[in-house]
Amino acid sequence: MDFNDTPQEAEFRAEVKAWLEANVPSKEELEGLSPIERAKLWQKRKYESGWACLRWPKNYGGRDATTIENVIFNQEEAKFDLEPGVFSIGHGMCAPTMMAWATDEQNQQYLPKMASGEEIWCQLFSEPAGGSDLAALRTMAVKDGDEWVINGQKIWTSGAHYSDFGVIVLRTDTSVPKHQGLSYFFLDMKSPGIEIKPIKQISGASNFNEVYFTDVRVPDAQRLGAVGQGWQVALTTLMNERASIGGGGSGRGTVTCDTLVELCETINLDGKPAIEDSAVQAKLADWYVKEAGLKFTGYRSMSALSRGETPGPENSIGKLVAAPMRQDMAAFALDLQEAAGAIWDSSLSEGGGEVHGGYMGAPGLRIAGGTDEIMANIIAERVLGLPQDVRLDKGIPFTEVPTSSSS
Amino acid sequence: MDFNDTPQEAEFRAEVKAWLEANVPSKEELEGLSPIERAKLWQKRKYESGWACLRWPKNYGGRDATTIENVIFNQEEAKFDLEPGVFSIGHGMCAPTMMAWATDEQNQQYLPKMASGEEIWCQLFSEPAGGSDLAALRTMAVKDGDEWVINGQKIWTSGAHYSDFGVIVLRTDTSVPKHQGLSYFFLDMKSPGIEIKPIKQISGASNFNEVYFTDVRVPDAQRLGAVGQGWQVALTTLMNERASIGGGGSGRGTVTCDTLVELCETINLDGKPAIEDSAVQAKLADWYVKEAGLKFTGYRSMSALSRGETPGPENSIGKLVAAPMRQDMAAFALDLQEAAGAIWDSSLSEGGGEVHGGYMGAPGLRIAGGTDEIMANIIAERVLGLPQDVRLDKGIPFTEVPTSSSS
Amino acid sequence: MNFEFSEEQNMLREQASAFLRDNCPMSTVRKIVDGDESFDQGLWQKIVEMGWTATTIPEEYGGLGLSYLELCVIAEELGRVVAPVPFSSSVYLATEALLRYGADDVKEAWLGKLAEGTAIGTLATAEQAGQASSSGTGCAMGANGLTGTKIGVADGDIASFAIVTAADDAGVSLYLVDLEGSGVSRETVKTLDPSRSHATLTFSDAAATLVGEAGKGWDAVADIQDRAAVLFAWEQVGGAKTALDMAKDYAMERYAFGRPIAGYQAIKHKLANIYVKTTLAESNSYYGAWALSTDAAELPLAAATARVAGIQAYQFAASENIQTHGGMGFTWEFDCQFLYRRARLLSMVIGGELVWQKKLVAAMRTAA
Amino acid sequence: MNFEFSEEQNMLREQASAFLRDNCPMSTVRKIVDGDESFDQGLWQKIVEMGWTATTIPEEYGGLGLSYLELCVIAEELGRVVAPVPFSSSVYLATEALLRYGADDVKEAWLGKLAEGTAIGTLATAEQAGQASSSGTGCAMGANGLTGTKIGVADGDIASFAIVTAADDAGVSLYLVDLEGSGVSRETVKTLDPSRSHATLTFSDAAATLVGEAGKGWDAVADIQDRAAVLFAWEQVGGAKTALDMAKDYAMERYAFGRPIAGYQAIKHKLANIYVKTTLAESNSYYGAWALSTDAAELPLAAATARVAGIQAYQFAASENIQTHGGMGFTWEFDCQFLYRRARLLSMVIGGELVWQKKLVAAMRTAA
Repeated sequence: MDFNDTPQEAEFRAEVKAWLEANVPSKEELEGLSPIERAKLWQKRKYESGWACLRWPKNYGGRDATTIENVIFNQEEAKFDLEPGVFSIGHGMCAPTMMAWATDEQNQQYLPKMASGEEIWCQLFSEPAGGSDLAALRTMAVKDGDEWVINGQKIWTSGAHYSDFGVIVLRTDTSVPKHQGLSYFFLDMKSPGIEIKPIKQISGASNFNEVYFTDVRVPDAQRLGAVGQGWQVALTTLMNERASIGGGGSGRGTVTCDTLVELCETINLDGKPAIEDSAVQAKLADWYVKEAGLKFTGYRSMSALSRGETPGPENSIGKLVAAPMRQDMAAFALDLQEAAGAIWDSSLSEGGGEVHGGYMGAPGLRIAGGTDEIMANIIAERVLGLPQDVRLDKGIPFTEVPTSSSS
Repeated sequence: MDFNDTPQEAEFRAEVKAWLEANVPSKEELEGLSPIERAKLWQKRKYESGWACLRWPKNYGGRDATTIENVIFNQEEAKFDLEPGVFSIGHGMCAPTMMAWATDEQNQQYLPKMASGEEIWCQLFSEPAGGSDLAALRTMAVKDGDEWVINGQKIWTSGAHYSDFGVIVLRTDTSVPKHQGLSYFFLDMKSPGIEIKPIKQISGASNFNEVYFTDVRVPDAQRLGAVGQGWQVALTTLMNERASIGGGGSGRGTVTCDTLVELCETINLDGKPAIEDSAVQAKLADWYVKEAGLKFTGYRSMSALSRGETPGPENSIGKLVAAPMRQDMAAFALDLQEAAGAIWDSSLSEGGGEVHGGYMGAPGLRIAGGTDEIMANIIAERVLGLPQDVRLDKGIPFTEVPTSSSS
Repeated sequence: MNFEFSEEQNMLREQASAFLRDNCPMSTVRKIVDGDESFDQGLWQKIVEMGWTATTIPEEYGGLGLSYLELCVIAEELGRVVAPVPFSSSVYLATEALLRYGADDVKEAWLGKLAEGTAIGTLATAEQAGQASSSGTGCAMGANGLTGTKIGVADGDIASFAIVTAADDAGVSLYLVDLEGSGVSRETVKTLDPSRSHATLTFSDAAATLVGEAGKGWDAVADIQDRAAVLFAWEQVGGAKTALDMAKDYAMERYAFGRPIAGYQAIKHKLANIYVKTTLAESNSYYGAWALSTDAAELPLAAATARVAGIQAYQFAASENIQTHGGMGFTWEFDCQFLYRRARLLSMVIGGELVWQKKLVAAMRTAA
Repeated sequence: MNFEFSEEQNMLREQASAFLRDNCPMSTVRKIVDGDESFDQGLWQKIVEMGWTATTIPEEYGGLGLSYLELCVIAEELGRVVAPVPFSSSVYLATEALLRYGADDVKEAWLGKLAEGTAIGTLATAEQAGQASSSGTGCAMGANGLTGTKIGVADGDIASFAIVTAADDAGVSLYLVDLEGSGVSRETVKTLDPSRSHATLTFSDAAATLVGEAGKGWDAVADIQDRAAVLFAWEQVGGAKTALDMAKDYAMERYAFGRPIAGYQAIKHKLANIYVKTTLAESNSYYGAWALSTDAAELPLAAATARVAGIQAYQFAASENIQTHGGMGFTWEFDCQFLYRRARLLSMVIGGELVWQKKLVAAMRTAA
């Protein structure tokens, strides 16, 4: 048992390191560029040297690399302070779906441009009526000649405003049970009739959009899978989403044990640094146990990866454990500050108000990408093999499924 | 707002106090008597002076007293160290059911003997297959002339071995949905064909029995309610059970905040009394908040009582809050003892092993009389008015309800 | 046993809740959160006219001389609607400080104005992030007046005066500083809960009047905060009840897989837990109300119990209300955020859960 | 990244689990709990023959000289079956004490016997309820030997020797006492987990040999317990997995309202939580295993993390396994009780959750 790479992995990591050090853009290069422009510049550079989308086939712009090689590249890349990926949805979810369901011609046409960062893709699944019950979506597509006409609304679409293409699930038949009446397309986000409105979150950020469709036309040729087969196609996308969902907000702007320890070393409680207080220690220890437990669970799946195994739904625990924990940690960090905790100002707040941001961002962590309750269901059903919840909408035509207390 | 009795209540309390002080049996009187004999002696004395079953009509052996008067009597009686009631099920659950459903003759015949303690009653509802799904009971009663013949098994019957009579719900029709095929009887516990086996709990105690029925005959005249109406009759009994369930193990042998504070004042942690440790204080405070919260919730319902209102399902929170708390408190009290906590011996253990008993008894508190999960459902459904769980057995003949993965 | 509010008090509750339903819908809170106003002046004016600011001030000083039970009733209703007004600073803290420790002339000078709302008061103890009472006091009373800085002062930007902890020869004492006087500068700061305004107060040789016994400043603060804890607890109970109502209504309306999400045990039991925590907090707040209104010796224990329960209930209810709402819950467009922000603010003011858990046990041990 | 057990270690696991399935079903535990035997001698003999007691003892002393990873594998499997044997006392504590601190002659005298199971050892530190390491030590080493009393000594009634903390001129030191020698009396006591025997040891001028540096007794105990914490954590992980399996199987078989109770979210999410806590404990125990097997500087942090996680996972899993079983769960007839008792015992031995939470933060701060 060790934390070391195999010889091949070590060699590959060295190669990656060397290339990154030589090619990661300098502050000067990025000077004056917008976040999107920075991301595109870096993606293009990776693409030109064959370091984009490592897992993909070479002819689609990838490298035919192994999963573990991909992980190693991501680890090393993460050590540089680069723009978080505006490409992650396209590369992580749209592309695998295209590879599984699109024609080789289509993949030849679209994937290289996705790999090079020339074109950005987004995902249009969720709807106001949907939520955890994704397949209850209502946005309609009606066949008209060799095109489909889309009307309705999608929500929670990240990057819709800067995306060139999107994958979308639409209802093409309301007379059959909900899963059977769906079809799956990819479309041009610049098509006439698409209107995009950002959603403001309680944290103040706007990471998502509402997308309205009014008589938007998409060619039938851009349908993936058969008519009515949309749910199966969507599952391909969703499986890849689960895989790409991280440790549940271990990313920027979340409160970690390090943040907390730092705060507790400086802040006063009973005339001593808070960290010397036994009750503070008990809380810190519990959170560290979870944080470390998730880290080492990750190491274990990575070891499985390096043996060529594919990680299962076990990864769902990351989000289920981390998201509520981040919320508790932020609330606790604020409590320790007493009256001064009310101040939320990067220049005045202790630690620049990071924990304030963590507190206001935590509810999103617990909901986006699957609520705590859905994650617990996933573990219960897919890991432990327990029965699904009773679904009263099974086998009923979509139009007859109750959708509100009034119906 | 005050904690005082109204003038009438105060007067009544004084009368009660005086009578109790004059009549509670002395140690000498009880010398050499079994617990049952002691309980019967005391009950008979109360009965003879009109202090038994205060809420009941005088002609059934009661006092026609108000609810608050009953509460006051119980409060004062509780101040004396008397045997915990072997009569509580008969008086609290069987009698109200009899009054609601039996004939006046039957009540004249049985209730006074119940009030005087001459006869003890028990309740026979639960079955191995039943559990939280009480109405799924399978013990059959088949009509034979003007009698019914009972075959099957009941479980969790308190006091079956010393009871003279019992109330029982039986399946009299398997061809209809489960709630419709039940009938309710009271029967002589000394009838031939009844076999009683005590159940040993993990705490070592045996507070419950299994009761086996082999061709036990009960007269049709002892049926309460119509054939097939058994569930409605049972609800009368159950409503009274909820009312009589206390704070969820605030009784003997459970760990209270006082127990814990006492322990923490004496036991050492980091070279100081444990109670000076901040983490210990945080736990004690949380438990005190719950204990006090339940106490004052009780005061509020008592105030409602004294205004003549009847308390609702809010009381379910007592058990839901207290039972898991007692378990945590006991575990914590044992943790503080470290290696010595392994010793469970009344003469050797810290505090006589009370917390050991509390730890082993707690699982029962969380389950008996409604599991944590059932109590949460009761609050959600009856207090907050949320929908019932989906029941796949609704409207299906009892014989067709799935009862195991094999079926 | 008469452990409940009187008919008169329940009537006051009905008036208050009807008044606030009309005058403080969530849109009022949103207006303050989105805008630049420090508080809702119109609402505040009406509250003053209702006489709520005068509740516990004796008639001799122009108050109503009502009991603290009435004030608890008002606090719960204000908590329910997340009212964007300086009520807690001015009534629970400043008014209490003067009632308990003000010399006659100070009372004469200020209580009447507080009662009629022409003055707003606040309490200022914090100088940095952390536990104020044990952090040392930089503010000092010198020959020419009071000098130093206080941060995170609720309503400091709009208050007429502040009760300030400051070091002097006797140790740390309480001083009343007229914030409209010279030597005072104040700056409004951005806050986690913009429905309640906060400011940094900087004093340089500001005129200040001693309040209470010199050198006993922190004892007085502890006493004032014990009393305020009960009133804040009632605001927290009110807020938790609103969160429960919102979550329940949404869960009944919102359908998934052909039935309301309120029918799934994950949601049912979540709401049951909110109900349980809120009920425990409410019952403990009854005890606090009784102790406060009767000046009972149990007040420190009752206050700590009510406060810890109130903090836990409101924080849990506000968080799980968002969770019950799912995606919409964390959008700016929905009102869940106001409860979530206020729950946190009420937890931080006068010290948080841990500090009060310790006070609770200390009080238990004294009582025992 | 190779953060997992080797193929050989996984083979050992399969052997161990097959062996214990055959030789230690729950009926074996029940036999010891219901009977008067202190432990299952037959099972113990077989375990010795499997060489498990010799795992980490160097070959020069008659051991197998395997790594601690092998011992972790064995610990998890023993934990799974709630084995009623003195393995933890003799191997995790006594053997470790000698390996770390025994002088050559002491090692010569005892390690061989420990390896071949002709000797059983234990560690005795407690003299009253409470934290032993800060409670003062009544046992004292005098001119004529060691005198005093130790309580709650696991396997004290069957052990051949005990490593004992005793006061001497240098402070508190560790001494090895031959329990079969003179001046030693022992009394078996009733315990919360009768599948593991405990005793009171009384010494009067018992012959005792110094183990480790004089006056450094508690440092040595802390070091030994850090190492044992990892091994206990693996037992706890094993126990938690058994509890999860039992709860899952019962919930799938048990029907209510026409469907398995495993289909109700209250049960689904309960089992999911057991799985989550157990997985976190297991992953943290991997880290502990790595640190233990490599004598890493991180051992104190890794050990505390594994122990806190192990305590929490097993206690939760064992309690909620009973809860999932409903009424039958708290009957003597069912096996749930054995896990519930063992979970508690493993939490109390070498100090509980709170003590290790503090050690964890202390280690974090040293590491930082």
